[in-house]
Amino acid sequence: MIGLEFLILGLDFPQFIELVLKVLIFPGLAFPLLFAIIVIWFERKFLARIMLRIGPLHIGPFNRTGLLQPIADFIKLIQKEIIVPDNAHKLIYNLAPIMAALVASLSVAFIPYAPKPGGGYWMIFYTPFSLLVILAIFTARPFIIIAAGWASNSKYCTIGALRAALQLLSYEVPLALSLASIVIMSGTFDLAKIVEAQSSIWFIILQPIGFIVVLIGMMTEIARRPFDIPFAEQEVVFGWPTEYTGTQFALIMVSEYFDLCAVTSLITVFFLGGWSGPAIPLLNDISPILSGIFWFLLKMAILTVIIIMGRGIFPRVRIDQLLDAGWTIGIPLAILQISITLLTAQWWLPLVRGG
Amino acid sequence: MSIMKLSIGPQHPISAHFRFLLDVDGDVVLKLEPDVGYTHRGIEKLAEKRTYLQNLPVIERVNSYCDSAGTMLGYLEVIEELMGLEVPERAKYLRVIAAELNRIASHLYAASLFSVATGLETMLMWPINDRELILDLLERLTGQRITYTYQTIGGVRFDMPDGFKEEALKRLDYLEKRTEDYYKMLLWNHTFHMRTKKVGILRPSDAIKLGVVGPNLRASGVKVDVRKDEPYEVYDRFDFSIPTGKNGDSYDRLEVRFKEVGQSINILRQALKDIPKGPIKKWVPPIVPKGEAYTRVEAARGEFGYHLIGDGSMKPYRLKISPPSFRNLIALPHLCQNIPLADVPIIYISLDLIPMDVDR
Amino acid sequence: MIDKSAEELIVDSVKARFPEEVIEAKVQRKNRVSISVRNNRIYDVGLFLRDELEFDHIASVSGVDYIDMNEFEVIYYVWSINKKVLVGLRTKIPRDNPVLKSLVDVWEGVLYHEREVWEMFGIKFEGHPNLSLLLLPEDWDGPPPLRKDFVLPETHQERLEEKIKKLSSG
Amino acid sequence: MVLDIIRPFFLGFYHAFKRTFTVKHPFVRLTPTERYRGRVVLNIDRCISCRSCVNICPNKALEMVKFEKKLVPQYDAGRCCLCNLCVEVCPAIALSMSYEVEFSEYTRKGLIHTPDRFSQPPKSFLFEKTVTVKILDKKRGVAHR
Repeated sequence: MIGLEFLILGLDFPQFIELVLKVLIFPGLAFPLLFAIIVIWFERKFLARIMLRIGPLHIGPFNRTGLLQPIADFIKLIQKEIIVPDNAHKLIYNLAPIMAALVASLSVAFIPYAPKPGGGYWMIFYTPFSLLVILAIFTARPFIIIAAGWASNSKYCTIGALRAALQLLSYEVPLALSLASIVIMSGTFDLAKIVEAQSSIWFIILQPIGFIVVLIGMMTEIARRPFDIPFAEQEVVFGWPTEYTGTQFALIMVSEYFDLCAVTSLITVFFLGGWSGPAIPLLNDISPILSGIFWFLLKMAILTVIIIMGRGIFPRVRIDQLLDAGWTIGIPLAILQISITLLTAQWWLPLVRGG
Repeated sequence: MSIMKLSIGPQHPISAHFRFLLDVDGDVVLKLEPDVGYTHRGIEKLAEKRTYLQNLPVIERVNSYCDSAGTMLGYLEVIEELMGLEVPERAKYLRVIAAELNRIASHLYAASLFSVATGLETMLMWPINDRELILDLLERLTGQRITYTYQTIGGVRFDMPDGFKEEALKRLDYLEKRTEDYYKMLLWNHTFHMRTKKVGILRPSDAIKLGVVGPNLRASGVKVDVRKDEPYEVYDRFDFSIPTGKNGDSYDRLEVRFKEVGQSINILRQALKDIPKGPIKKWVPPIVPKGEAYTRVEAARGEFGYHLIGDGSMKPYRLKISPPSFRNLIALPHLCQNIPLADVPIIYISLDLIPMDVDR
Repeated sequence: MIDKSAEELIVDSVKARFPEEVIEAKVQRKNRVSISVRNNRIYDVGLFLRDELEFDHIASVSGVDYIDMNEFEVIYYVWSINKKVLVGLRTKIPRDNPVLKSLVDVWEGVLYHEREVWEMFGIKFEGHPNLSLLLLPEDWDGPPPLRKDFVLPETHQERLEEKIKKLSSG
Repeated sequence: MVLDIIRPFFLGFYHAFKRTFTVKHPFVRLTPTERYRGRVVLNIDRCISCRSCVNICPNKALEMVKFEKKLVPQYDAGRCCLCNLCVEVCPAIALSMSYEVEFSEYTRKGLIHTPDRFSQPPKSFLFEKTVTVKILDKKRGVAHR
């Protein structure tokens, strides 16, 4: 409510600048896009190095780094003709990629990236129930995927969409359960307050089991290898987006990296203490916000490397094995984490809530 | 009950030049019907129209991009049996060296394809890179990288170049050490175990009944190898063992191939050590006498059978090629019954079928 | 008494069991036995080879077109894993009426081999579950291509020439 | 089991800092080996018009044509399988294999090398740098140098 209120009420100049910065640059529109571009480049280059290849080579500044390769790919995709298959449900087919990108980028709006010196947080929209909102946004994704897969009227798309739906729906349970233990520990649904609860000790140390469950659950949610079963190209060509071309395909690709951005931000918030870290002298002089953002981005980068690494070293698991693991390992572990959290309350309470 | 007909191939990331017609119920494959013939070149008919010598480059293209040296060996064997020809000693050793180097290259290729089927692209690149060492060696020896036309009727065409022996031994040592990395990355990878163990189990009795050959048969625990059963060229002089699997699943089929690479390295070391000096080629008349012969050789993918009928002219009257992939193909529909869809690529690649080999 | 080799024992036992049907049975060389039988009893001989003599591993099914004698020859090559002997079970059938009993029931592995012989030589295997084109294109309407009197049908020839013309002019 | 999951992580990281294997192809090339079999090159002066090469060619890539009052072979690069049989059979050593492998042309006609073109020496590389595959040492693995 706070953000929109002063849109209606009229703004003074610094507030207006701040809003523009937030919405357009960080963490709004430009940041996920930039994140996507950098991560796509890094993923290609890094995986190539693991495979003893060079990776993208020619495009961009600095000799043979291929820095601008993702942008070149993006331009190429935009130029391409949009092909809608025969018998496809035109409206849903065309709507789905936009929805996917939108939903993926929405969750970024509720993540606090740094505290502001005078109180409040550097985020687009503050609400005390941001964790619930993000969980709600996550539930929308399977339906968009099913819609896209069904509307394409292709067998591969249908199988891919059904796999994606199964996987996403079944991993929401352990994910939500693990987040429950975080809520128990921090006593709030507010992401910013969760970060603040970790000022003395990070939750990754207090809840290692929860961290693993959430990491795997989040990787499953955004379908990264070894859990990229919906996109398994050896079986279903490219899964539910098989039929998409051109700009729509670019949107879906970008939405995947928006998801990655959101997921790494969330795990940073939940377990790695968000912006907390020693103040960087140079950045701190300009603004304490920058120092917070620096630590946040650093933690995100480490998580991103770990998640990307999965693609280089693990074969893909099978859908039934994944679902089995979700029910037999994921949910019990999450419940175990909740019980441990409850039983050890007397030890962690002084650490987290300051006694 | 809703059964969906799914067609995989001939343009699909995993299918190569095959087409599989699947009956899919949900995520379960009920039946698989292979549709082959996309690379049919009629090599058996072509062979009837060409002289024995002209057939050399044609025959090796039965299995060109993996194992042309092993393929060619069988053709030469059958001609030489019909002619009653004894090849010079040094030529025999050189033939074996080319064939075994090719076997290593082929198995490395198979391993890399296998890891792609499971979705691990890193292990696509590593064996392919190391295969380059072998291809480079073969290029030094024969002048080509995949289609060598190296062995010829009555011997081989080129002698070993200078320094080949030392270089080859050095590279084999490297390859042996490198295999450890493959084990760490792929064969001991827990996720890989999940995907391949107990997938596509081919029981020994079924394997024999269906006529499966080569590493696939050995992975089921049947100890059959033409190199031991009917030693051709100089294989009876080498000391090597036949690796066999226990369960006959996809994992065993890959592991047997890895172990065979080790045995090939073993054979190559002995061959390079024992190779005698002497001529490498014998002059042979272009005419093959009247008669009939059937020879078998153990190529990388299994047993190649060549049935040749000569009519006393320069061209064969009939040349029947019985390639290993064609004989292994029948195991694919046999194994793909009531399995998850995700296992189809793994079973298919684990059988190491090559479309060219099936179609001829 | 002289010790007989495994190959000779096989020849003797086949001759003793089928005195009428076996036209010729001989040892070609070490590990090779050739048995030629009359075409109407090939199934029984096949069963005998499989059950009594342990010939279990099918190697190849080869068709030969002897156009001068106006007959086809079909050869089943079967390997025995225990005895390490390859038997060539051969039979001749007239060229005008090429029909043979399928051995799918005996050796399951001949399924695709027989299909190949069928499409390449036009030899019909009675009792084969699925005699359809395997390697040839689905729309193939010409004669079986591996016969000695095969000429490329005109439609195919024209198509081919057109293609070559198009390619060479372009 | 935990070791099997963690081990690939370290192995992957370790390989990320190894030497890459790729050859940056148009700028750098593999050195053709001594015996490398590329395009066939004709020495017109030595040719004795014996037709041996035309007879032995499995793919009918060679064809006799008249060139400067002499019958010499003409070469169809699109049909050649680089099998070396013609070079081996030539009694006058007029044919030889070169290291040239880039035959691509825009038309099928362009692939046919008339005796004039057939007898020209192979094109030199645009970029001169060539490398061969080498085993550096155990740690750094294999690379092109």
